[in-house]
Amino acid sequence: MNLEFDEQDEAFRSEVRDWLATHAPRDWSDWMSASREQVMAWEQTLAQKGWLAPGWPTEYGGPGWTTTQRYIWDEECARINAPRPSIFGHVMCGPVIMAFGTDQQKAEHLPPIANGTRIWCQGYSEPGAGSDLASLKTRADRDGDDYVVNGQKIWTTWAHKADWIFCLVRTSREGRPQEGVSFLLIDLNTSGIEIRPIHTIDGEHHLNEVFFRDVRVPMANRVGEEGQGWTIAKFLLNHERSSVGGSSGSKVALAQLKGLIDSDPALRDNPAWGKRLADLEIDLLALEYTNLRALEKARSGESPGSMPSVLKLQGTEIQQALSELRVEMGGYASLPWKADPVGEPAFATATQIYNFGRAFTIYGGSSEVQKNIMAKFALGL
Amino acid sequence: MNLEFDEQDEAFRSEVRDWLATHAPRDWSDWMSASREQVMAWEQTLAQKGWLAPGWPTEYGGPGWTTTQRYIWDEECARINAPRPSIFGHVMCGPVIMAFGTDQQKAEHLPPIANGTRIWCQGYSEPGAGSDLASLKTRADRDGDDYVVNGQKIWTTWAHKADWIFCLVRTSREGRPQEGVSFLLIDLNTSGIEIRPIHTIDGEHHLNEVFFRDVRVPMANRVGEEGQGWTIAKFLLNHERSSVGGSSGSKVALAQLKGLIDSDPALRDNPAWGKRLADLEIDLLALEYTNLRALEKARSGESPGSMPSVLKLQGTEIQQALSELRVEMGGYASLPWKADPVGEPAFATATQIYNFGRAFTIYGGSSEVQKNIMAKFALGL
Amino acid sequence: MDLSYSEEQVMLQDSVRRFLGDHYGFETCRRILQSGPGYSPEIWEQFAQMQWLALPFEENDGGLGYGVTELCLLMEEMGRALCVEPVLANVVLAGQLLAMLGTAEQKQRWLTPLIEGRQQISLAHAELPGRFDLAHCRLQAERLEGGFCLSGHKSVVLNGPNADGFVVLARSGGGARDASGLSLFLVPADAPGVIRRDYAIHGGGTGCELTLDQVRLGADALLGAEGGAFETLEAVLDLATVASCAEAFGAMQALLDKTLEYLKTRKQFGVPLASLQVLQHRLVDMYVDIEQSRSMVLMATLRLEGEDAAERRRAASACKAFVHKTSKRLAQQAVQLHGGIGVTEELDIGHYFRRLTAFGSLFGDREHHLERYLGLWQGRQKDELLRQAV
Amino acid sequence: MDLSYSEEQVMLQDSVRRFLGDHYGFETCRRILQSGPGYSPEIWEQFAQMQWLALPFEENDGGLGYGVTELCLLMEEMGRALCVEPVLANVVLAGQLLAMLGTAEQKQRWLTPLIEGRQQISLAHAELPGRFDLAHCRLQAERLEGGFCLSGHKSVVLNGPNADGFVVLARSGGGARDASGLSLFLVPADAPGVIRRDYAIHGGGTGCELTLDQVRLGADALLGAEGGAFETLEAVLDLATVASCAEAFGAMQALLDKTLEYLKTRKQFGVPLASLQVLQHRLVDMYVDIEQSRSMVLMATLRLEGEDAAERRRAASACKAFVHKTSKRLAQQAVQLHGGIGVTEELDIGHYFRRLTAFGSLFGDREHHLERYLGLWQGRQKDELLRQAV
Repeated sequence: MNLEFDEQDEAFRSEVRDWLATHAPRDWSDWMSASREQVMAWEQTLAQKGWLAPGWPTEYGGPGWTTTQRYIWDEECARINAPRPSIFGHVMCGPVIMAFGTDQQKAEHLPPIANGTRIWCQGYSEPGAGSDLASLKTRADRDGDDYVVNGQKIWTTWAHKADWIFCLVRTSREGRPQEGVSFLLIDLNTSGIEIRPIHTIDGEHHLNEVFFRDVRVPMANRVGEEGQGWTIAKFLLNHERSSVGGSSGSKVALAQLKGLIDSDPALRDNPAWGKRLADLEIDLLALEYTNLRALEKARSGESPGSMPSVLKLQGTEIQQALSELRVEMGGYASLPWKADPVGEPAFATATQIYNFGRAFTIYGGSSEVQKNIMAKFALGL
Repeated sequence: MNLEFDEQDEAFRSEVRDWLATHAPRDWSDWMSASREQVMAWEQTLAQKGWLAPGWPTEYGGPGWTTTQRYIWDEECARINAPRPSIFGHVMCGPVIMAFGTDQQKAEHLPPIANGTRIWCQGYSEPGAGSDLASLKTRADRDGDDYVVNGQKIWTTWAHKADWIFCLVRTSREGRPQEGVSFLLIDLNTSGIEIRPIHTIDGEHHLNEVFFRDVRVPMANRVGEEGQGWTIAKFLLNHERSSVGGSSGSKVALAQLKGLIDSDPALRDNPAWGKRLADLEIDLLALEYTNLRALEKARSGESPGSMPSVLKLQGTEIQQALSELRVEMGGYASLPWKADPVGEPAFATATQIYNFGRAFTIYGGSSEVQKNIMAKFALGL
Repeated sequence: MDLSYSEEQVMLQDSVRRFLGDHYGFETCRRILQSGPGYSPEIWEQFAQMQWLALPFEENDGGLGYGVTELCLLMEEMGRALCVEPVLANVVLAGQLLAMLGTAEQKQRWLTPLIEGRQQISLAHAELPGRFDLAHCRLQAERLEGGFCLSGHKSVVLNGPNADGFVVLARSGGGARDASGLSLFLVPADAPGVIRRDYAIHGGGTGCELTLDQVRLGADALLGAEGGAFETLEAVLDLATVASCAEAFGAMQALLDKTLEYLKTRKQFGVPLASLQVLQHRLVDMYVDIEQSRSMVLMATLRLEGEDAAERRRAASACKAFVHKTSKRLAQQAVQLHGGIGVTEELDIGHYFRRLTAFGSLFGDREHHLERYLGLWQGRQKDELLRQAV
Repeated sequence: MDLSYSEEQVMLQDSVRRFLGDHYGFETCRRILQSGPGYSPEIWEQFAQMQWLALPFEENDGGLGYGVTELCLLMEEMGRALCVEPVLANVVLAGQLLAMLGTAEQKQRWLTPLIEGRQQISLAHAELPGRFDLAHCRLQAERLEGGFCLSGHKSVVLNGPNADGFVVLARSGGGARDASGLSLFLVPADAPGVIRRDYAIHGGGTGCELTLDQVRLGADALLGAEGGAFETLEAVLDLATVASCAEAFGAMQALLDKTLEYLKTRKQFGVPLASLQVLQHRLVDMYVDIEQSRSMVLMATLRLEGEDAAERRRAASACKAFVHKTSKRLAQQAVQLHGGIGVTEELDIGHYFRRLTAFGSLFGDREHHLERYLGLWQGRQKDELLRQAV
C-alpha cells in the first residue's frame, strides 16, 4: 500500500498539465450552464486527444487509463477548473451500451459518444414518481417492428440541447412493477416529441419536461431484453452516483473560497470562516479516499458494494455545504439577484449555485433513497 | 404583553434571595447524587417555609405562586445553584393524587409530600419494554381486598433511598393493552420487594431494579379506577416532561462554563469555545420562553398541547450539549476517572456528567418517542 | 410579566392575515416580482389606507403609536404571505430614523408622506468592506459653507430603486471603523451627483448600489447630531433585525403548513409520504424549530419594548443568531421533502426558500450576531468601550 | 499508488483479531479494568512474545521493521476488542522517541527491555495550562556539573503508574511557549524527587500526575540534542494521533456491529427495532461515518509512511479532526439506540462509549486539530515560523 506516484505517473501528469494549459476553455467551466456549441467544441477537442471518456477501454476509443492516471487527470482538471464533459453520454449511456447493447448498437452509438458529436440526455423521472422508478407510466407498445411510445418524462436535464434520449419505458403491465420496464434509445428528432422548459429556483433553464405522443421507436433501439430495464437502471445508477459524488467540482469551489478568505480581511480575521472551510476540506479528503477505494475495487473487478451510495450522499452534502458557505461568506454581496457583481464576482452567483444545489440531494436517487438502499444492501435490514 | 416585574414581584425576589442565602445547602446541589438525609433535611426546610412544591395550590400546602413568581423562584435558585427537591413526590405523584385520588389517599399521602417527610420513586419501565409502556407485564391480581403484585421494574431512580413507589401494573389482560393497566401506590417496606442496584456508565448507583414477589397491596392504594392507569400515566408524563426539560440546571452549568472560559486564557483566547457556549445560551433562552409560554397556558387553563414534548426534547439536548462542551473544554483535565481534580475541579466530574447525561434523551420517554408523539398530536400524522 | 397578546393585537394580526389572504396569493406575488418596481403600488396604497405604514410612529407624527409587538405581528403575516412590499425599508429603517432624529421640518418633508404612502425613503448605510459592522463607513461628509458635500459609495440599498430620498450614513470625523464621527444625511434621489445602479434582490424586493459624487446638501440635510449617529442607527437596526426575524418566522410557518399538506397527499411507493417515519420526524424537527423560534421572536419583541439598550442588543443578536439557524435548516428541509417540484420556479416553496436565504444575510448573519452576542458577554463591544470613553 | 493491503498485512490483522477474540472478551476487559495495574501483565507478556511490541522498530533495534500501516492495523484490532494494554504509551510514545533519538547505550538500557515486554516507559510531556500546545512547557531543566536538575510538574502521564521510567519534556531554554529550547530526559521512576499521583483514565488504562522535585540526572539522561526536541516530539505525537484514530476506528466498527445486532433482535411495540425507518437511517449514518473514517485513517496512514513533514502534519490533524467528529456522534448514537441498557456498566456499549470519549481529548481534540490544520493552510504554524527563523 502506498501513495507514491512513479516516474511514468509524473510524466503523465506533465503531459496532462501541458495539454490542458493550451486546450482547456477559459471562458466557461460548467457544462450545465454552457451552450451546446461550447460543450461540443470542448468534447471534440478532448475526443481528438482520446481523453473524452476516461473510464472507457481502448477498444471503444477510451484512453485505457489506470486508477492512478484517472486520479491525476481529475486532480489536474480541478486545479485549473477545466470543464468536465457532460455525463449522459460517456458516463451513463455508453457503459450501458457496452454492457448490454448489440453489436449494431455499439457500432451506431459508441463512436458518436467517443467523438463528442452526439449529446445525450436521460429520461427516467416521471411526474408524481419521484425516486420511485418502478411506478413509471410511460408506455411503449409494440406495433410491427416499432414501439409506440406515449407518456411524459420530467426533470430531464439538457433535453433542449440534446440529440438523443435514453429512457425507461413500460413494455408490460404484468408481474411485479419492475419486471415490465425496458430501456429505449430515442432520437429526439422523431416526430411526436415535445420539450417544455422547467425553470428552477436559480432562475435558469437546465431541466425540461419531455412529452411523447405516439412516438415510433424501432425495436432495434431497445437495449437488452424486454423487461430488463430495471437491471440496466440499477447498473446505471451506480455509475451515475459515483460520478455525481465526484469531488472535483467541490475541489474547485473549495480553492476559490480559500482564495476569497485569504484576500478579504473581514473574512480572514474571523477564524470561524476558515474553520468551516477547513472542516469541509477535510470532509472532502475523506470522500476523495472513499472514491479512490471505489476505483480500486472497480479496477480489481470487485463489486463496489454500497460505495456509490456513500459517494452520492456525502458528495452532494459537501457540495451543498460549500454553496451555503459561499452565500454566507458573501454577506450583502450575495443579495443582488442576477445582477452585475457587487464586490467579488464569486459572490454574484452564490445564491444561484446554492439554490440549484438543493436539487443535488433530490435527483439521481434522493438522499433518503440512498439511505434506504444502504439499509438494505449494506446493513441487511 | 410585557416582561416587566412589578413592585410586588421585586419584593418577592428579595424575599426569595434573602431566604435562599441563609437556608440553601452549600455542600451539595444535585439531589440525584446526594444522600437521603441531605435531601430530606433540605426538603423539610423548604416545607417549613411552604416552598417545597411550587406548583401546588395552597389548599394542599403549596405556595399558590403566580407564573411570574415561579419564574423568579427558578431564576433565584439557578443563580446560586440551590438544590432542587426530588421530583417524584411533589412534581409527579402529588399532582396525580390531587387529580385522581380519593379523599383518603389525599389525606394520607399529600401531607408527607408537602412536609418533605416521605420520599417517592417511580415504577414505570420494565425489562425489554423501553419506552413502550403499554407492553408492561407486572401483574396485580385481586385477592380479597388486596392486589397481589408480581413482576419487575427497572431503571427505578432512587428506589434504594425511597419510602414509597408508584407503579403501573397490569390488572387485566383483556381489551387493548393500555386498557388493562392500573396505577398503584406501594410501600417499599412491604414484604416481597427486593431492590437491586444498577450501576450506570458514570460509575455511580442512581438506578435500580425492583422485584415484586407476591407483594400484597391494599386495593385502597389504587389511584383512579381499575384500568385507568394509562390515562394517569399520560397526565403524569406531561408533568414529568415539563420538569425534566426545565432549564435551571442548564443555566447553572452555563454560568459555570462561562466562568471557566473567562478565567482560562487558553479557552478565552480561542473564540470557538465562547461561541459554542453563546450558541447554547441562546438555545436555552428560546427554551426558557417556551417554558414561560407553557406556564402561561397552564395558568389560563389551556392544554399545553405538545409543549411538554418540545421542552423535554430540547431541554435534554441542551443538557447533553453542555456536558459535551464541559468534557471538551477540560481537555486533558477531563481524562482522570473519579480522581482528585487535575486542574479545575469543574472538569473532574465532566465525563461522569456527560456519561450519565446520555440517559436524559432515553428516559421519561425517549427523544424518538417524543417525536412520535408530536408527529401524532401536533401534526396529526 | 404577561405573555399573551391583547385583544387588539390579535385583531390586528387577523385583519392583516385576512387582507393578505384575500389580496396576496402566490400568483399575485410572482406577477409583482416580475413587474418593474418589484412591488405593487396599488397594494402599497392599501397598506397606507389601512394605516399599517403608520403603526409604529407616534401620534404626534401622524402614527398610531403602536409598539414593537404590533410591528412584528404585521411582519410575521407579511412573511407568511410572501409579501414583498417595502415595509422594512420605509417604515422600519428610514422611518424610525426620521421619527427618532428628525426636526419638525424634516418630518413634515419626509416622514408624513412616507406614512401616507406618497413617498418612499431608503436607508443607505452598508459598505461591503465593513461586512456587517455598523461603525464601518468611508463615505465622506465634508462641511461646506452653509452645508455639506458627500462623496462615496453605498452597497445594497434596500428598495433604493423606488426611493424618493435616501438617509445616508456618512463619516464626518474619525477613522473608517470608528463608532464616533458618523452622521446621517437626507439626500433627495434626484440631487445632482446621485448615481444608482438598480437590481432585484434575491428572494424579492429591489436594491441598488448608490454612488454619491460630490453631492451638495444644505445644512438642513443633517439628520440628528453631527458625529452622533451610531447609537440611534444601531437601535434602529436592532429593531429591523427583530422585525425581519418575525417576517422569517411567518415564512417558516407557511413552509411547514405547505410541506405537511404536500406529504399528506403525495404518494410514493404506494403510501402517502407522510406515513414514513423518517419524514414524520423531519416534520417534527421543523415543528420544534417553529415553536422555539416563536419563543425567541416573542422574547426579542418584548425586550425591545423595554428601554435597556444592553438588553436590546443581546436580544436582537440572540434572536437573529437563532432564527437564522432554524430558518435555514427548515427551508432546506421543506425543499428536500418536496423533492423535484420544490426546486422549480412554479411552486411557492422555492420562493419562500429564497426569501429565507436572503433574510439570513440581512443586517448581519448568524456568525456576526453570535460574535456580537459573545462580545456583549465579554464586555468587548465596541460601543460599550466608546461609551466608557465618552 | 496502491491502496490494497499486502497479504502479510492481512495476515497480521487476522492474527491479532483471532488472538484478541480468543483471549480478550468483554468480561476479561472488565476484570482487567478493576485490577490494580489496569492492564494484564499476562496478556502483555503474550503481546511481547508475539512480537507485537516490536512491530514498528527497526531490525537493528530488535524490532520487526514494519511501518505505520501495520501499527495501525494492530491498533484498529485493539480498539475493536476494547483492549486496554498500554501499546500506545510504550510502543508509540516513549518507544518511538527512544528509537529516533536514543544512543546505543540508551536503547540498550531502555528500548530493548520495552520491546521485550520486561519494562515500561511513559512519556510525560503535557502541562495543563498549555492545553494541547506541544511547545508549551514550564518544567525546567537546569544544567549542573556533570548533568541536569529537573523541577516541575506534568499532567496526565499515560500509563504512568506502570512505568519503570519516564521520557520527560523539559525546558532548557526559551520562554514557556517557545518551540525551541525543549529537551527530553530519561528519568527512572525511582529517582529521588520523582513523585506520582496515580489514577485511572476515563475509558480504560491509567495515568498519573508527575512532580519532579529537583531530580538530579547524569549527562547520559539527555535524549537527543539539548534544546532540539520539538520536531521529533511533534512527529511522534502525529504518529500517536493517527494510531489512536485507528484504535477509535476499530471501536466504531464494533459499536455498529453490536448496535445492528441488538436492533435486529430487540422488539418494541411489537416489531423489531431494526424495522423502524428512523432507526434504519440512523444505522446508515453510522455506516457512512465508518466508511468515511476508514478512508480517512487510510489516508493518514499512507501519508505518515512518507517523508514529508508538512504532509504528515496536515494528514494527522485532518484525521483527528474528522474521526473525533464521527466517533463522537457514532458513540452517542450507539448508546441512544440501545436505550436504557446502553447506559449501564454491565454492557460493553457504555465502555466503548467511554473509550471513544477519552480518545477525543487525547493528543488534541477536534478544535485543536482544526485550528492547527487551518494554521498549516495559512502558513502560520509556529514551527514553520521557527524553521524560517533558524
